[in-house]
Amino acid sequence: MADFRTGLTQWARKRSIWVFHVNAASCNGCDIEILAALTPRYDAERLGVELVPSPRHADVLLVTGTLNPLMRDRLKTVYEQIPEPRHVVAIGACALGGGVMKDCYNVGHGIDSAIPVDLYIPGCPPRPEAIIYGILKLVTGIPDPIITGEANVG
Amino acid sequence: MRQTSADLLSKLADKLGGTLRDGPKSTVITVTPDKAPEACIAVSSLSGLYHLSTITGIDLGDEIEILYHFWEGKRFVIVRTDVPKSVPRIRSVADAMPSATLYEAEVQDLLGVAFDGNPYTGRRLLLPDDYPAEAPPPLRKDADPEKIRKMMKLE
Amino acid sequence: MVARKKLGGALGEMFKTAMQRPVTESYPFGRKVVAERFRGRLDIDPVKCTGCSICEIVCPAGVITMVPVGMKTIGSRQVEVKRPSFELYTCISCGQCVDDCRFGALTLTHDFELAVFHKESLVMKKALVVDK
Amino acid sequence: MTPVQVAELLLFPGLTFFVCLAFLFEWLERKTAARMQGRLGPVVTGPFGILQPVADFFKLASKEEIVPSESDPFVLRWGPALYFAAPAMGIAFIPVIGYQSVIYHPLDLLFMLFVLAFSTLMASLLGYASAGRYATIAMGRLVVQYTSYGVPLLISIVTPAVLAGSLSLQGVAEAQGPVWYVFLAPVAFAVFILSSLAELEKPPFDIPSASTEIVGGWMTEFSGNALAYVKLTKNLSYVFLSALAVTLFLGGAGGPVLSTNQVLQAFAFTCYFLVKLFAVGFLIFAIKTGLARIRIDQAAKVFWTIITPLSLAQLAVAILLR
Amino acid sequence: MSDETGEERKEAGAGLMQYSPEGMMPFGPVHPSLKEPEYFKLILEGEKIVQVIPRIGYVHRGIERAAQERTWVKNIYLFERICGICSFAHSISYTQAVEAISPFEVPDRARYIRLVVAELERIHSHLLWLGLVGHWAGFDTLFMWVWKDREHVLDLEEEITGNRVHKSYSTFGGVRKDLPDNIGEKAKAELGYIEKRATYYKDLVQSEETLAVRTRGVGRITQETARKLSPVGPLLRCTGIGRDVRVEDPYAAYDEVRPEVQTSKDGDIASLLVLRLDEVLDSCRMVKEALEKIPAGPVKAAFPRTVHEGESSFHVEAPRGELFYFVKSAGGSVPERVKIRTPTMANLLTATEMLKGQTLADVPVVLTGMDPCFGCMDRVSVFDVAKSKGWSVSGEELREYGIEYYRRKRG
Ligand code: SF4
Ligand code: SF4
Ligand code: SF4
Ligand code: SF4
Ligand code: SF4
Ligand code: SF4
Ligand code: SF4
Ligand code: SF4
Repeated sequence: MADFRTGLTQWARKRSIWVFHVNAASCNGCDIEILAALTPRYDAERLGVELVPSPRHADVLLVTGTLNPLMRDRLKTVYEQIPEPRHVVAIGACALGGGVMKDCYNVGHGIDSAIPVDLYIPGCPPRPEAIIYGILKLVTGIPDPIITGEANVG
Repeated sequence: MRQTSADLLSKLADKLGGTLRDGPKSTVITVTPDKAPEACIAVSSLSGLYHLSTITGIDLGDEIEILYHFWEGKRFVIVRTDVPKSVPRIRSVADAMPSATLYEAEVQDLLGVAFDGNPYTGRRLLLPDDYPAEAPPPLRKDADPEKIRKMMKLE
Repeated sequence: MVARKKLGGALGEMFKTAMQRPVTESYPFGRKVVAERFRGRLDIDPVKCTGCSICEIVCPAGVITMVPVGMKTIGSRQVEVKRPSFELYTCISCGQCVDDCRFGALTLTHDFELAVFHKESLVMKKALVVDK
Repeated sequence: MTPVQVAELLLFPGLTFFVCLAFLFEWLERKTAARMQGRLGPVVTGPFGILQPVADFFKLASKEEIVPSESDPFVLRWGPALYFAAPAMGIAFIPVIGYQSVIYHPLDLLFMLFVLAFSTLMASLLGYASAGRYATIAMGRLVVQYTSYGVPLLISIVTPAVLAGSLSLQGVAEAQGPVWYVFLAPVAFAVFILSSLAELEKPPFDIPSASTEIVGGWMTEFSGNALAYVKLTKNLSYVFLSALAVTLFLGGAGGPVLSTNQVLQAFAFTCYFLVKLFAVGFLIFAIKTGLARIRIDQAAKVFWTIITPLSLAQLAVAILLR
Repeated sequence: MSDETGEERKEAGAGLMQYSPEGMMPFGPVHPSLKEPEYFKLILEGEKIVQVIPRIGYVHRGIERAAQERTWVKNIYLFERICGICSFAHSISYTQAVEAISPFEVPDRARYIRLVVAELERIHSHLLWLGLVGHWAGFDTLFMWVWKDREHVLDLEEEITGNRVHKSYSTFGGVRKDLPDNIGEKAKAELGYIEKRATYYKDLVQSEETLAVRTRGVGRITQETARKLSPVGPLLRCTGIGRDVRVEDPYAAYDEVRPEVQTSKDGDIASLLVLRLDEVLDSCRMVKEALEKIPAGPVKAAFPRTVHEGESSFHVEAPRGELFYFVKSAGGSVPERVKIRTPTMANLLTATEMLKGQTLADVPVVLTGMDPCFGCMDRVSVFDVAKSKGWSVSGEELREYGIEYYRRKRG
């Protein structure tokens, strides 16, 4: 019985991914692509992805942008409002490491300095397919690609 | 659309004790800081020049240069004035020209020039409320982005 | 043009759309062919790279750092040999480095499936190995 | 109560059956909306994504439940269960297999009215208890909306009762043997559907849960289990209202008698019922997909100045027809 | 009857009044739409809005400062990333401003290509915006349809520039690559489709009642207000003032492929909907015309790595209106100062003016109507200052209010 319950839960969690999106000082580029991933051409709803209006309903937090000081505390608040189990996906070069804005005075170097990040989707902006791939990867756990050259292996 | 004649503008510049420089794309009227609001209002009340594109502040070292860009047809009419950095203060034009409100607030925020009479005086428009007081306004020459980032604990 | 007022003016179009094939593409179940010029992940050909550092100078996002990989003698002088290392996670795929690399070592691939669990997986050190 | 009755109540055609229908309805709603928008909708979860709502339910049920500090934990804990109870009680009175419902009472139509009012009351109570800012705004809107659609909804339910001369659902369904009331009282049917849209908070009357204005409406602060049940209840209400429409206007489970075999005929009746149920459900999805949301004052105005007088006129006509 | 609803509306508003001015919204809804996080304080009387105080800076990054430390070329990529919607407008505005300092003649073919991509961007941006209005008005089907059609424009953009959003295409001296072969036919087919759809949407937004009641007469601005507050772009044109940078001060190839200025008199959201769709149709025409007229030749001329000493003010008509760049060069390898004024900044005050007198439910529609950059209700905090009824707009009072507010906040 217990096995069945955990099995059911795991099955459900893989197939129902409700996301909540935070724009932490981004340029809109990534945000458009997230939204585009839900529209007919890409239709992330096929995979059970749904955008929800309140962080309390969400499983996955999508964060875009450079995380300026005004947004940092707010991002933390949102993160705390999401019920466990929760995952954070950083989207776009800005959210990963500051991107092209790296040396501006009002930006952070990646949102992982404020909240723990589970998955990184690079790109400026990543195309909708890349976002869909990322979400798929988050639930299925496909290992990271090896693009770093042999030096990194092992 | 007929353009406001250079004549009219140079008369205006004379009246305010300023100088006029006419370029292909822009006409620059340079005045002293106390005359600047007057000049702006005078320019903006010329028929085609009501549109204020923006207000720019530039740190020149000892002075802060403030430019009011008015747009008409194929050129800009720019009112230019230099505010000394020691007393960075100028009268606001926000009540006569409401469109200047946010532009002034921006210059105030980023360059630390006080616009007397602007509704945003004493409030932040762009910077975080806890922007370090000891750091200079970010667009001043002596502001170091690296240091500001450290002070705001962004690293 | 004065349009007629009607309630539910979208209903007809709705049923028409429902009858047509959905426009949804098959990705991630099928392959995605991107546009010819699409700028995806950056790649380097370690053989062609001479370590001239131009890419480091031109990159707007500070992706590239030149790492010393050894010493070389040119004439009578000992010079440090450097190779670029790429922090691809902040790369904006602008292609400026590709344009400016005079040895054609850099290319932008069509690869976009780049999501990773660890940021370090996106640090490309390919060029550092070959020279050893 | 006999064991057979208990089984009927809990399994078929009672709770379990209707809960399955509720999941199915959500899937259908999402799928048709998707198709009308040129998309595919859910596909990976089960065949054609049919298990998507089930996955959503179990995922929510397995999540942590956050109780906001200012909220009333007691209401938050037990409220969803009570909220769920409203349509769950209602469906027991709906005749599915033929004209016989699981529970019968000669005045059960009045009980339906109580159920509808109760579920709105529970919704506003839940919104109030969660003490979120948006939830409170939503609650205000919910009350305004209820006061405006309540009356026409009531009248449109009473109209078939007048026509049938009976205050029980079975009586009304049976009286429609010769001709369905949707033909005798089309306006009442239309009013019922519109009021149902308002009761279900679907466009153009999704004002209390307008996600773009006030986030998740009164559900904003819910999470985990409570949210799962609240969502399920909304779908169950959906089925319940459609079933009510079928019973009141489309002749219930009635239809041609095909066989003398009791079981086979029961099966046929159930099929009739389901077909009609999906037809009504589909009508509601189509309307909601094709319209924009209107403003609360506009909604109130529409209900008071157009829909209520219309339904009154229909009632008068029904009394004359009688 | 109407009295009754009036009563009820007051009741609904009563719920809001419980909130003290200190009661700032929690982080609240960070909405999925691509709005930037801006923050409006709405001051309500019942459900009616009497005053609006904007606070921006939630996406402030300090780009202008960083630009002073980067080379001219690197800045192209930086400025383009100020925004993902009018990214190309930013890059052509900056590159042309710098070319104007030198002064430098750009090859004709490059001027045409800039026009083509800029107009494609306008189509995509307007469609994006239309979808968002649909979304915020609770009409998700319209949103899905419009975004579905928008993909066709993005395909074209990607084919030409290599990226759907940040095109990185314009550079000093021209554009980075020539148009791909046979883009002409493809563009004709795709634009034909867009034209068909835009005509349909134009009909739909005017005829669909539920949408019309939400937009007609909502967020009205008059010509006088517009003259006073200097909005730009469609927001200005919908009041009947037909100013358009592309016509008055042509750049790129706009002196040869001329746009038709669209205006409307009503100055409300409904007229903005129609006006923007008219602009989409006009842009489709211009792209086709430009692709026919486009001269052969090089697309890029060698541009020196350092720029002369001098300064230039330059503006382009971005999808949302006049985008202004002021570039000052001291002759080095980095700019001395670059000042950017985006259309949203210019329209912000007008938006607050449009909100006044509307009800809470209209806020998202009005804000989106003006510009998706502010289509965000995220940080709207709602509180009531019933005592200060009948507030006028005077700046003085606004300031006083601000001071009082901050004093109270500190406690
Ligand atoms: S209506 Fe739903 S999908 Fe659309 S923005 Fe709101 S929450 Fe997201
Ligand atoms: S990664 Fe690129 S597209 Fe995304 S927010 Fe940053 S600059 Fe914009
Ligand atoms: S990749 Fe090219 S530009 Fe960069 S160091 Fe190697 S040769 Fe030089
Ligand atoms: S190309 Fe010219 S400026 Fe650039 S690194 Fe080489 S010598 Fe220096
Ligand atoms: S593509 Fe652009 S951002 Fe990426 S490494 Fe090259 S120059 Fe840097
Ligand atoms: S353009 Fe101006 S307002 Fe915008 S981020 Fe840069 S400095 Fe800040
Ligand atoms: S006005 Fe809007 S679309 Fe244009 S640059 Fe600003 S944010 Fe982007
Ligand atoms: S107005 Fe423009 S520059 Fe300012 S925050 Fe919005 S997009 Fe950025």
